[in-house]
Amino acid sequence: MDPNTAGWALVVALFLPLVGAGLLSLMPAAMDQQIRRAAVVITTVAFALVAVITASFDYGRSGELQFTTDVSWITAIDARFSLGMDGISLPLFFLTYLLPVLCAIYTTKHLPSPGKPKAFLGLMMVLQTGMAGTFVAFDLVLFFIFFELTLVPMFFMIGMWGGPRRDYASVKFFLYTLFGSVFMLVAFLAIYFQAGASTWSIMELSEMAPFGSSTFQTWAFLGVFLGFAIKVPVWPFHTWLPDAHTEAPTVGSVLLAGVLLKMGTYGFIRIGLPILPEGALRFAPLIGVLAVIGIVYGSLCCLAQTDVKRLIAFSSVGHMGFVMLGIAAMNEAGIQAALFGNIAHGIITGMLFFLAGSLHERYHSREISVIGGGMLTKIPKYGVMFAYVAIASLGLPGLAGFWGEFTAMWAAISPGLGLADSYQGLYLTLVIFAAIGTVLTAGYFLWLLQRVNLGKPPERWANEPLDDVQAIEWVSWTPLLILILALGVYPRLLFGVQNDAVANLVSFLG
Amino acid sequence: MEALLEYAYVVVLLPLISAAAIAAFGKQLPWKGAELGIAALGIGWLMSVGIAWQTFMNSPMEPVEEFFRWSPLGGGFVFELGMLVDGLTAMMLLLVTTVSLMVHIYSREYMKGEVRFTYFYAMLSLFTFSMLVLVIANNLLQAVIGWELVGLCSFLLIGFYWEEKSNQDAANKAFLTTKFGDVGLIVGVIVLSAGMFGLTDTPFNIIEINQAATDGLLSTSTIVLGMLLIFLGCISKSGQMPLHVWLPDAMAGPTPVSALIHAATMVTAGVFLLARLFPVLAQSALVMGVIAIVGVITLFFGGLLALVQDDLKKILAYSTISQLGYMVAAIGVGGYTASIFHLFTHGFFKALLFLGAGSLIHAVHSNNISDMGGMRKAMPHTFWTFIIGSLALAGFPLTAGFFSKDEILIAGEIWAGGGFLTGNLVYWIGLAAAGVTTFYMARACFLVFAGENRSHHPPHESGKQMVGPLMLLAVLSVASGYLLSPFSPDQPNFETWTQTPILDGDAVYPFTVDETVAFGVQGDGVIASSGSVLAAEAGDGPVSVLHGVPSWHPDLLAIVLVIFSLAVFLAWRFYGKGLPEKDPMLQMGPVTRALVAKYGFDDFGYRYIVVPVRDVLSRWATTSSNTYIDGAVAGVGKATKSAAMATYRTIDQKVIDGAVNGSALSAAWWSDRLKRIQSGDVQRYAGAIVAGVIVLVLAFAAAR
Amino acid sequence: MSLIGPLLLATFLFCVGIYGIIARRNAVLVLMSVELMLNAVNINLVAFQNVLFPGEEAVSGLMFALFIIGVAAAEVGVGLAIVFNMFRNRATVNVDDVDLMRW
Amino acid sequence: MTGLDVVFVLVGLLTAAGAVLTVTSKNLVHAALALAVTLAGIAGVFLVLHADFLALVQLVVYVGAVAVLFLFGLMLTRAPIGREALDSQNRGLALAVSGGLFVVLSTLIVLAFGDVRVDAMTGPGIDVIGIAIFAVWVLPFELLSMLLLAALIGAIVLARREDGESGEEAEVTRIEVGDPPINESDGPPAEVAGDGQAELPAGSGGGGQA
Repeated sequence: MDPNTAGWALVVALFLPLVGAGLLSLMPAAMDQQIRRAAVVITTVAFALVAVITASFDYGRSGELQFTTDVSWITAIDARFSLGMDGISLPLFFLTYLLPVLCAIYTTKHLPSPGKPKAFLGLMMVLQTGMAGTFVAFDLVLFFIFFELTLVPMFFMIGMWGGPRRDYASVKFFLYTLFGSVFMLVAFLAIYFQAGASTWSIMELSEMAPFGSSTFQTWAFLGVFLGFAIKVPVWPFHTWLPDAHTEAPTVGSVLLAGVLLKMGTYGFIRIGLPILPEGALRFAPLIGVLAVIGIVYGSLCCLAQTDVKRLIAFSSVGHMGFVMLGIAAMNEAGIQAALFGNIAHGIITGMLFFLAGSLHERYHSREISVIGGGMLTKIPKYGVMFAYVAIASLGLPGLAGFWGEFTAMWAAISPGLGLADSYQGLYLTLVIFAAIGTVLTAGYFLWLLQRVNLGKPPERWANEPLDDVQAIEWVSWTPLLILILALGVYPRLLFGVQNDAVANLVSFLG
Repeated sequence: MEALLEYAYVVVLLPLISAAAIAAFGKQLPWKGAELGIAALGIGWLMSVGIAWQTFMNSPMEPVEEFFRWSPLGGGFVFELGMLVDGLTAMMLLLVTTVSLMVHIYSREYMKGEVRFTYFYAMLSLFTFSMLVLVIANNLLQAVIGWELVGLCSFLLIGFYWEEKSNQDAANKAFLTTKFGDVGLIVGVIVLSAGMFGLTDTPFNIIEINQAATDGLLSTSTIVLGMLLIFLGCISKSGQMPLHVWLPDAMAGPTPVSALIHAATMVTAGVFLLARLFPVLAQSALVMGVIAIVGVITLFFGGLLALVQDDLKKILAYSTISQLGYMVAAIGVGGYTASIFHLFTHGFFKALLFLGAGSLIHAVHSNNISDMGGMRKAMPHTFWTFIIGSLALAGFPLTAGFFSKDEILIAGEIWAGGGFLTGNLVYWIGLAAAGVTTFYMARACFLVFAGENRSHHPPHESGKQMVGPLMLLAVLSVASGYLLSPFSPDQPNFETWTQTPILDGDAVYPFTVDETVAFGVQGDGVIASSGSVLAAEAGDGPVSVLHGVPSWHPDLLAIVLVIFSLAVFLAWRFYGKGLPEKDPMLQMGPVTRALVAKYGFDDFGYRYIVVPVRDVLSRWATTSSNTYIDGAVAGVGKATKSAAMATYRTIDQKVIDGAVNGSALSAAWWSDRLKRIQSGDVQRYAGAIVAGVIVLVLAFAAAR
Repeated sequence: MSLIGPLLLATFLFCVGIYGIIARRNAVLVLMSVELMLNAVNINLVAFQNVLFPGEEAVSGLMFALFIIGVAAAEVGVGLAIVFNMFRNRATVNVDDVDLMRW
Repeated sequence: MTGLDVVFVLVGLLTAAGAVLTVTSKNLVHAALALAVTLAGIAGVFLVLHADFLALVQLVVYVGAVAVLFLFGLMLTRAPIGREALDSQNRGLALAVSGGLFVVLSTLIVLAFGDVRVDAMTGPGIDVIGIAIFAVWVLPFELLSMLLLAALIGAIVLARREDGESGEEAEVTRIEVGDPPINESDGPPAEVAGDGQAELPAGSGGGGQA
């Protein structure tokens, strides 16, 4: 497959899940098992195609767009159907196709009430198309459509298959993120008209930048910032996240943490920075401060949690803080760190949510005090797995979590674009507090492990037959476990792929 | 042989392979995986010996550096994965593999029958791998990686008996305390590497950083800030005051672990890193002053704590803290060679002591010296080896500890001669602490080996697999000192072995009197810039951290002997006849009462020297350690928890979330009122439309 | 003759139509009022045809008026049908009884 | 003040009076007749403005067809007669906005076009109009025919009774204002009953099924 001409492959891969969702909807609802298996097949086929795309991607030119499609679409407003993929998009795109396969496999055995696998898996595939499209759309209108397309399936996933407070959580999720999107859309329109009302192309706009007055840059970036910051979420816009995560079904949480949040940071990197460099520069210190508050604050909140899943959700706030710190550094290393942190968090936290879901199925509760410890004795394989992922999440070197965190701090010590001259002290302070955040992170994860993993199992569970890791769980989790280690040991897997693309992107910043 | 240096990384990889292999199929093997660990470490040890020999015989030699450009990090910078083999690395490789091999062999008998025997061996190998990653690193980022992995392994091993809450707490405490120090380390490394931007595309490379520092390419603020932060990491990892609190608690792990991690290798990581970056920190008098003062405080007060312990392992733990204080203090007074020489010898004799202690504990099933006694007859091998280790630790002449500790004191003396007060501090407090060390070791030895057997188990000598390592380590505890002794002044010796070319330049200690006066570490007078006293004292060439051919120092020898005898004598006085009814160490009456209670000439020294030290200072040290410093750590933990609770409950749930809900509610309120406009009466709508038209028409007309 | 004569007449009819739409309850009367307004517009169009294209071939004003008459016829047809339907379903033709669109 | 002006004023006054009567009459039929007068008056205005063809169309379509249609509409809806029955409570509002609009518009018109004259000329002949319709405006013209067809069909569909539906039944099933929406769970049985009645002659089998 020639990456220069095979734009069709990307289009096919992108809409395959959507078509798959349509096919699923044609199957009679009574064929419960067949539906679940069909979903596995469809997602696997899509993943296989993406794997072929990944394999044939020209890594020597990862800074340029490949697999491009660019056809006229809505001529009245100059919107084009413009797809493409570079080193920044590729890893996220890959992840977007890997996780649904695992989720589909997981769903063959585990599906919360009220069942209905047809609707559930169909929604998941629609969601997949939305997420994947966000990462390969190179037209602002198209980007926005894919970006918003994800809201609806996720809303229904939480609202129908969620926990006891699902109505509240789903509505909050939907409204909160939609609220941000409105400002983002306004900012997109402002960008379009300010740039001469002739193109929505992200690449052309990036090359045109900076345009418009300083006031325009500030306000436009504010709009973009609100849209993406709520999605990420940046402190103090994070309150939807714990609720959504806590109530969402396991698969929903995995996809939410694994891919959906990444759309926010991807948007910052792909749109916010190159198109509005002056606005971004003005906001960078603020983003940095909010990021670090998020790190420390998220960790503090984690310490206070009693629900495992909610704790993991809050840990996302802290981890995404590191990603945002990388963006706030406004240099190549920072963006590399942000992208690495993105993927690493997606894999690790996605895995943690899988584990939390299984925890609930075994103990019928996620309260730490109810579980009461002793998992290492009671279900040793599961306990080891839990410890492994938790330790990866706290940023141990050699596992994926480390590189995003360390590189973000490293990049922030000498921020780019002249920030180093005016904000040197601020950024040093940020780095120190971020580092203290890592201690707090270690603190709450170790405390969590101590309370659920170590010690002796309490009496109520001692004689209860609890399954250790089941076969289906092995199948759906092993790829993630391997990725955690592989990325930690060999960070070039990501850094190398992204390097040229990030350099290219930073060149737009001036 | 030359090629061996190129393959030094194999030494690092072997334990990793064995750890993975043990974890994968160790349980199916006849020795439950132990043989894999022992084999891997055995090969690694042989290679290390070869490497050490190679580097030693060719010393001083250029370092061998090899690396992969492992990953780009953005901005054109590269993370290397590589190895830097010079004398210092070779020395550490030798030390780590030796002790680790001994521990591997020893543990097979010691841990026999443990439920998680295989897991234990996997962790031991993994730990060894981590430490070797740190040791062989050619760049600071790789060192950080090794450093953190070491911390994790230590967490896993301290919490080995994780059914008990106290062990879990100890493991968490160790990990978190050292992790706190890691904040300093990581930020420090970041600061240093930021100073390298623009000079190189490999900003973490240790050789390049050292070179840049000595060439004056790094700004003073970078050096001071970076090194002080890195030193914070060393404080926590190497058990310096006030972050030493985790180390005694870490004795909750199995005894071989204590030997490997908390005595011989892991805790020396901090000192090792300081030695690695010595050319950088030597650029600033402030940094050196801080290091020296922290070291002095630790070596003295850490040692005092050991006086009142009943747990044998805790005595050894506190002695470790004290000895690490010596090493750190030596770095702070320019005693590069002295520091790592002590690190080297201390590794052997402290491992010996811990393994000996393990042998005793194995026999009597208790950690407490009050439960032992009379072990000399029952366990002759353990007895002799333990005594040799104790003598080395106490710095008895002609043992390894004597040569290395004296090097430190002489380094202090030379530094003092350069006009720095810290030199005097190290010299005198170091001497005093040596007395304390001698005393508590003598106390332990007497209580354990002399007198009647107080244990509830009939003691028995340990098996060959435990005694063998003890013997070998005992030999090394004596022999390793002769690498740098006046008996063998010829080169090569330890000094040339660990010397790096960069240390031989003129650029070390560029600071002048003015600067040092400003930092308040200047004593009376003499400069240390480009001439001088250092050179004069050392008796050779340019200013250098090295002081040349080792020589006898009769004055020091005399003092050391006196202190040693005095301390042993005192210990014998108290404990020579077995456990006293009331252990004087535990009778902490006021000084006056102690004065009255003692008679005779011997009591004079006891009254005016021992009592204040033992009854006041040591208690104060113990209390401050346990109540204040420990309490502060706990308090910070509690405060954090309550702050977390408070933050979550008030700010997050009420203020921030409240604002979100509030906006929704206000929208609902307004809509409830505004909806009444929608009367459903179409005609009213039409009227409203026309009214709007009128307004618009007027507006447009007005605009014209 | 003066242009403002037809224009004022058109305006008057238009406003009377508006009055009828708002003030009348009977749906048929409302429709009648709509017719008044449409016719007012036609007067305007014809008047301006005379001003803008006097004696020319262009007949845009007339054409528009013609089309409006056609559309108005269609509108009356459909509108009355709707009124019948409403009458059949609710037994009333009063527009203020039909307020399903209220909150 | 030409003769044409005089004619225009007379015709205009007639038209205006008819219009006022249309919206104020208490009798529905009177209102419809007044509308017819108004529309005829407008035809006269067209004549004065030299739009002969349009005047004819106005007479044929409006006075001939639309006005009659309205009369039919009034008959079929059995509308009550009287001021209260014909006028809503919005008379004040109606007067205010229509009066206001008239004042504003007429002021503006006088200000803008006060001095424009429409001088005597002949309007375009029928031949010109014919050519215009079938050469220049043919597409809109055809579309208009489509529209009329659609309106025809739409009017038939809307006005036609459902099969088996009688006026009395319609009154029973109509939705009262403010009624709660029909409960979903009650929906299916009601439908079944309705279907049954549709298939069978009223009164014969419907009772048995219900």
